[in-house]
Amino acid sequence: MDIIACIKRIPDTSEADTIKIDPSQMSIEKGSLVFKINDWDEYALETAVQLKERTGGSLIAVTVGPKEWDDVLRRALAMGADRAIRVDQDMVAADCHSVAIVLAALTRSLPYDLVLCGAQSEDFGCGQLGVMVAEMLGVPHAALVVGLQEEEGKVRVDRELEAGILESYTIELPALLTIQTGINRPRYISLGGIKRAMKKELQVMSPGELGLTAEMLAPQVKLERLEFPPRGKEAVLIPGTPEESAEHLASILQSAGIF
Amino acid sequence: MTLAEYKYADTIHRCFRCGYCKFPVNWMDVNNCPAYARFRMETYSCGGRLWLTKAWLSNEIDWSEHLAQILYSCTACKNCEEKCPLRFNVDIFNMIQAARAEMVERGLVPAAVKEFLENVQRHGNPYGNAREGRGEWSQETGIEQYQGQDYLYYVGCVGSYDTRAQQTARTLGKVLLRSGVSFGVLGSEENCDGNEVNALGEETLFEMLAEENVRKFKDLGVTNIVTLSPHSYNAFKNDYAKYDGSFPVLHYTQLLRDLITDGKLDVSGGMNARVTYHDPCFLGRWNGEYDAPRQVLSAIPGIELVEMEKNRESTLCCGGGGGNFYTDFLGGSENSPARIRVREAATTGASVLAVACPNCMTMLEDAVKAEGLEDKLVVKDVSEIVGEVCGIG
Amino acid sequence: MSSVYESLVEIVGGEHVSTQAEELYIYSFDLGTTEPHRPDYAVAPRTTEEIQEILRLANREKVPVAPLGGGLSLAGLALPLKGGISLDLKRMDTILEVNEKSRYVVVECGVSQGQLTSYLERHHPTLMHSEPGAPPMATIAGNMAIHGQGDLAHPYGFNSDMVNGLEVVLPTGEVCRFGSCSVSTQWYTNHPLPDVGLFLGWAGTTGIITRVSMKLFPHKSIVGAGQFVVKDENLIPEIIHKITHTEMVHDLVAYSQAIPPFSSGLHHLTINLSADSEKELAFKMELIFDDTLGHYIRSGDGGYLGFNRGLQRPQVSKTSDWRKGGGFEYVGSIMPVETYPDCYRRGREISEKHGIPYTVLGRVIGMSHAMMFSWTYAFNRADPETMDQAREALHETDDLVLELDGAIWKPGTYGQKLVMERMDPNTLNLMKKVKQLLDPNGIMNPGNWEVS
Amino acid sequence: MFELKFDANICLSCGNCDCLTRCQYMDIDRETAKTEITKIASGEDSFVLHDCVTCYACEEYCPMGNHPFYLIVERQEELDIPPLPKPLIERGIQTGIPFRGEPEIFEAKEPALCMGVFSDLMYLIQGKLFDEFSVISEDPRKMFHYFCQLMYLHYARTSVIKERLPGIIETIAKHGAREIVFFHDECYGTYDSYCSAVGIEVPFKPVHLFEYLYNKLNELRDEIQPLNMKVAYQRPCSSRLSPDKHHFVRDIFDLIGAQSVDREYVDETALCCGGTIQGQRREGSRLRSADVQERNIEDMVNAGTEVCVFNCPACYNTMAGMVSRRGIRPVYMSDLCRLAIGEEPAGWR
Repeated sequence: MDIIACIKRIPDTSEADTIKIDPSQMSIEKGSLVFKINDWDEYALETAVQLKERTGGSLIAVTVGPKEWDDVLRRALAMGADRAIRVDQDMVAADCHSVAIVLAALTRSLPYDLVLCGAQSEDFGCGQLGVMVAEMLGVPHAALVVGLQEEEGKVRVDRELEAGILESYTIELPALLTIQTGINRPRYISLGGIKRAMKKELQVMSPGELGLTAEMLAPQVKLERLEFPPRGKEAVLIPGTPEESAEHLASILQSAGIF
Repeated sequence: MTLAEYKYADTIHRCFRCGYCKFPVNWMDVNNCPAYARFRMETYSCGGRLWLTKAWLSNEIDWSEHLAQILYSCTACKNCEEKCPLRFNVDIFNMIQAARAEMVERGLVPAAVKEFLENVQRHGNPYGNAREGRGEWSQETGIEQYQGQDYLYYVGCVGSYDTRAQQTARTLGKVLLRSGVSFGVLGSEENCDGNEVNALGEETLFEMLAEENVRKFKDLGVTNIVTLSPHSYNAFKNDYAKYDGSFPVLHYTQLLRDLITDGKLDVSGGMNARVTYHDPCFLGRWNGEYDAPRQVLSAIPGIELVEMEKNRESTLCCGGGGGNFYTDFLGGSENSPARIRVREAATTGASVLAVACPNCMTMLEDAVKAEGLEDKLVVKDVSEIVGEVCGIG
Repeated sequence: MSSVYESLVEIVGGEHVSTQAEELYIYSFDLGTTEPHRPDYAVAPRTTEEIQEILRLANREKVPVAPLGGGLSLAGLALPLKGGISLDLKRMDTILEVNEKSRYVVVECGVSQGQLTSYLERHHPTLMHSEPGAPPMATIAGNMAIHGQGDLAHPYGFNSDMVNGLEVVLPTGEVCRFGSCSVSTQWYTNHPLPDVGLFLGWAGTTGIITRVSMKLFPHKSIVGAGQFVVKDENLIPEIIHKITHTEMVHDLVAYSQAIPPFSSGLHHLTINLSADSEKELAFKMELIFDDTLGHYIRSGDGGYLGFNRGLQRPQVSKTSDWRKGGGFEYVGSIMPVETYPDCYRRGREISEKHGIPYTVLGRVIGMSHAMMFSWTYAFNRADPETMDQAREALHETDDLVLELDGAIWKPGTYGQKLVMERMDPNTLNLMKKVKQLLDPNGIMNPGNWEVS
Repeated sequence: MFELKFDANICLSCGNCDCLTRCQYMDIDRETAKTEITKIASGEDSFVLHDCVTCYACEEYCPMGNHPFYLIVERQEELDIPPLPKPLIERGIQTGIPFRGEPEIFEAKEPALCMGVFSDLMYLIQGKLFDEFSVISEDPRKMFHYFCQLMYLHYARTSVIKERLPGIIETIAKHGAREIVFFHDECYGTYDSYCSAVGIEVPFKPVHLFEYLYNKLNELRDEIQPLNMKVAYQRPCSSRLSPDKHHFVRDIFDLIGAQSVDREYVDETALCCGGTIQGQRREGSRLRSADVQERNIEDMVNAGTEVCVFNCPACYNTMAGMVSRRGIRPVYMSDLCRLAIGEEPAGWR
């Protein structure tokens, strides 16, 4: 099965208080941040790698971004992608539509049975990109996939609904799936693996090579400014022994009508 | 990798599983392998791990999360190497480490190990905390940035970020200031020493950290290093030479001993306490230093140093080595090694459990709470005891 | 199956039951040449009550149970030959009582030999128990279940002769106590009540020993070993006879082995002595090495190699690494002392035939009442051919034991079959009845001592 | 085959016959001595051949360098008068058979040190005194390839020595060092004294450990802290083969500030450790050995000895426990020297 996995590079925001908004209020300060593959995309990649390991075929990792973004493609190569392509275009943050246009154009130029995207991104969290790409490609899709089993010419997928209910589909290929976290456990990418992946092909293309013009990529979303959400009320620390604090907490919850 | 390509293919089958590795030196129980003490299934004994490694590499069993946890439950305490009478004993931990390296290469590590290693890759520490916060522990202490002083005081990840261990790092810094030692720290420029990364089998990441650290130390003109953590001490002392970094390195207990002997550190103020001392594996079994911390404690008037039955070569590991202070495969039970250890400490009648390692500090202090021994036993670092004697808070 | 698993979890807690591939793999091996036998469950109970529950469950569901101590019998006796539960008893490791004046100790079944040796040394230095030559991980109860012997075998006999009382869980789940503990709170004797001891030497096929009271003996302040060497194996029985006549010796062992070369073709006698004073030691040494053995020295047939103070207890063995290969297995036998020369000669032939450096040893039990003679075959675990060689040699040695009119000690299934073929049919029939009575569903360590 | 260079005429013209008259284990007057040594030289039986405890001392006592001890053991073998019971002899001879593969021959740089058959004692050659050495025979599995064989003098088996020694010399020589310090003075005695006595060629120059230690300590003189301990030296039988080097014991003690105690059994009158005597075939050997040990240690105690200094591992094994039970610390010479330069001896108990 030929697979394309779309990935995005995002800042590692595990320690929230290190995020600072720069004076322009149009971006965060990136100087001291470290970046990584978007969490959901890593699950999508792992899904793709496992599928490839089971069925053979090719796996191409793709992304749209400036040169620094090569590092996430290297990691994808280390995870098991055969090759990687970056479309060299610094997209306006949050403009999923333009990114979808680029990815759709790129995908059309490649062999594929299945396109896998993360269900959403950790930074802007739009959750739309995969679905838009599917529509543009005119292929069926399923979003928030938590289970996947390949069959002849199709895949059986499980989708997560509210309250833990699963929905199962069989989808004809080619198709696009957006992958939910928890579908698998993305493997660890060793530094040795990344070093070895330096030998694999990492191709850079311009939007022009895909027949895309600046007008076609004109942003449809405009970022006005970034700001932190207003702080909530102070948190309350409940002192005492575990028994005492449990009792206190119960009374607070009770008086709030929670139980 | 197959067994044939495995570095220890010629030796790993030589383990008979006689079980010597489970005992301390005096044979008093079979609980001196921390993982075996915790689970009491043969799989978790040293021999179990070796047999499973061989079985995995020769395709008798498949990789599983459980297998990985069994391999990563080893704390690198080297009790097995101390007890095993056979010639290959010097390589027992290496055999585990090499199997882990294979898991790392295949990406097949438990989630907690993955997190640990990714955090070090990205942030230079296992916690995933920001690099720029690494030096915050030393604010308002008067401790200087390193710029060619006699000693580089290397703190390590735990001392830099763990709230409790930060206190230790500060106290030691102040003790060194009081003794007139010329030293500096790297602050936010410090990076992980890689000792645990190495133990977890991420060889390339370790290599990168070692090379970067060596380069940095050389650029700064570092001549002597003193470490807070025995783990850092071990990496610098034994592993960095391979990366062209042979720096004279002391564990801080060795420096404090020398300072006391030379009359530069006055501990005559004394302290009235019954103290028992827990040997950190990376100072004791890995580097044979059992005396320096005891000499420091014995030099303090009023301290009655009592030994636990398992001491020196027989020490039961706190359970935090080999990354387990973070990955915690041995936690969650009254048989967690740290809890067994503090119960043993309590039976000595000591009111202070002295440690010389920030990992032991965090593990044992948590265990004291879990055992409800707070009224009887306080965990203090040797440097903190010295600090107290000198009136340094 | 899964309901058995859930019940087991309920009995011992989730952490002490496993059906995962790793535990099932590890518990399918012992350390000798026996082919692996995979259990369905690995279970590690902590109390007698838990064991009762487990056996009730197993009896109800007809699930085999193979009790496991240190796992060092080497002959496959603790392997789940027919699947079922591998019952690891090593969590039952409390030393319950030492009575100094009456010289006994009560232990739970998982207490290891090393643990007890260490405990006595630290807390009761004037007492010792008869410690087997097995690695210290071997358990007290496991040793009882196979009629083990230790380093006090010469004066006091088999370890199973030192039992002062037993607590046993029957295959149907009832707990029985034998000896004084069945009528009093004390565990000081196994007699004089009617003898219903059906558990010693049964290798766990009639029930699970959960507690043992065992005799302890004086431990003198000076201990050590003298060495005496002879060339002619025919002299060994008479030398043993003379030494035992002095009644001065703790442990008396004769051995010969091809490697290291110094011992090849020679017979070393290790003669353990103890004394509470230099005077006592000098007296014993003179009595043994000058008065008793002087004749052999002067004739040039025997040599005194010296006396070393201090004994390594527990003993540390490197036997498993002789072929740099992680393994050995031996045939042990209980033999008349006078068969030593034949045992040596014939055993050496078997070893040489299979290309294995020979190793033989005879330990005197009682005042020469018998000896435990063993033939050890080292193998390389990484080389299946050497394991086959060892296995063949072991079987030939089992045959040899019976040919020499001996009894195989702790035989594996091959040896058990040989023994049962020879056994008095009425005895065999009684064994069968006993087994049927105690274990109607045949769940206890099946595959062992199965009378057809 | 190699012939012992022994000249009976020298004995005939010898005035004192010190070889036998000074023997500490046989009471022999001058006349008897001359008769018996002449008998031995001419291949006749003599009580000396039966009563000799093989202490080596007559090699030193002979003022003419005529090798009376080597002669005695050759005759014991020829006349089948084994000093030990046969099983002990067979055991001893088998002990020296290498059985764990061939040694690894590497180019030894100078200075080289050979552990001989004591590779297990590598811990004794640590620290500044030894750090320059290229060490031959450091692997205990291969040590019998470096075994000087001279132990078989005690077994009256010079035939074994002569048969095996050339091969051993070849192995050592393959390492290419011209000068080799020998850890044990029995090796030194072999290559210095025995080989020349029987005409075995030695292509390297043996150096006595104590001579080396003395010179090295002189280099490190500034670091020596006088020990101020009262020491007694347990002189091994093998040192009788190199009496010209024995003065280094005193020299070293002087250098490191150790005081030799004033005792009866010292230097030429030193007593054997008893290790060999106890197993001998003669009536009462075990008790005789115990008596020698008792007199020896009693003498040390009476002289106020604090530390008993050893050279030979066999003496150490036999006597270390005995002296320590009498309150005397046993220590190897190398460890004592290390202590003197502020190092912590590895075997210091």
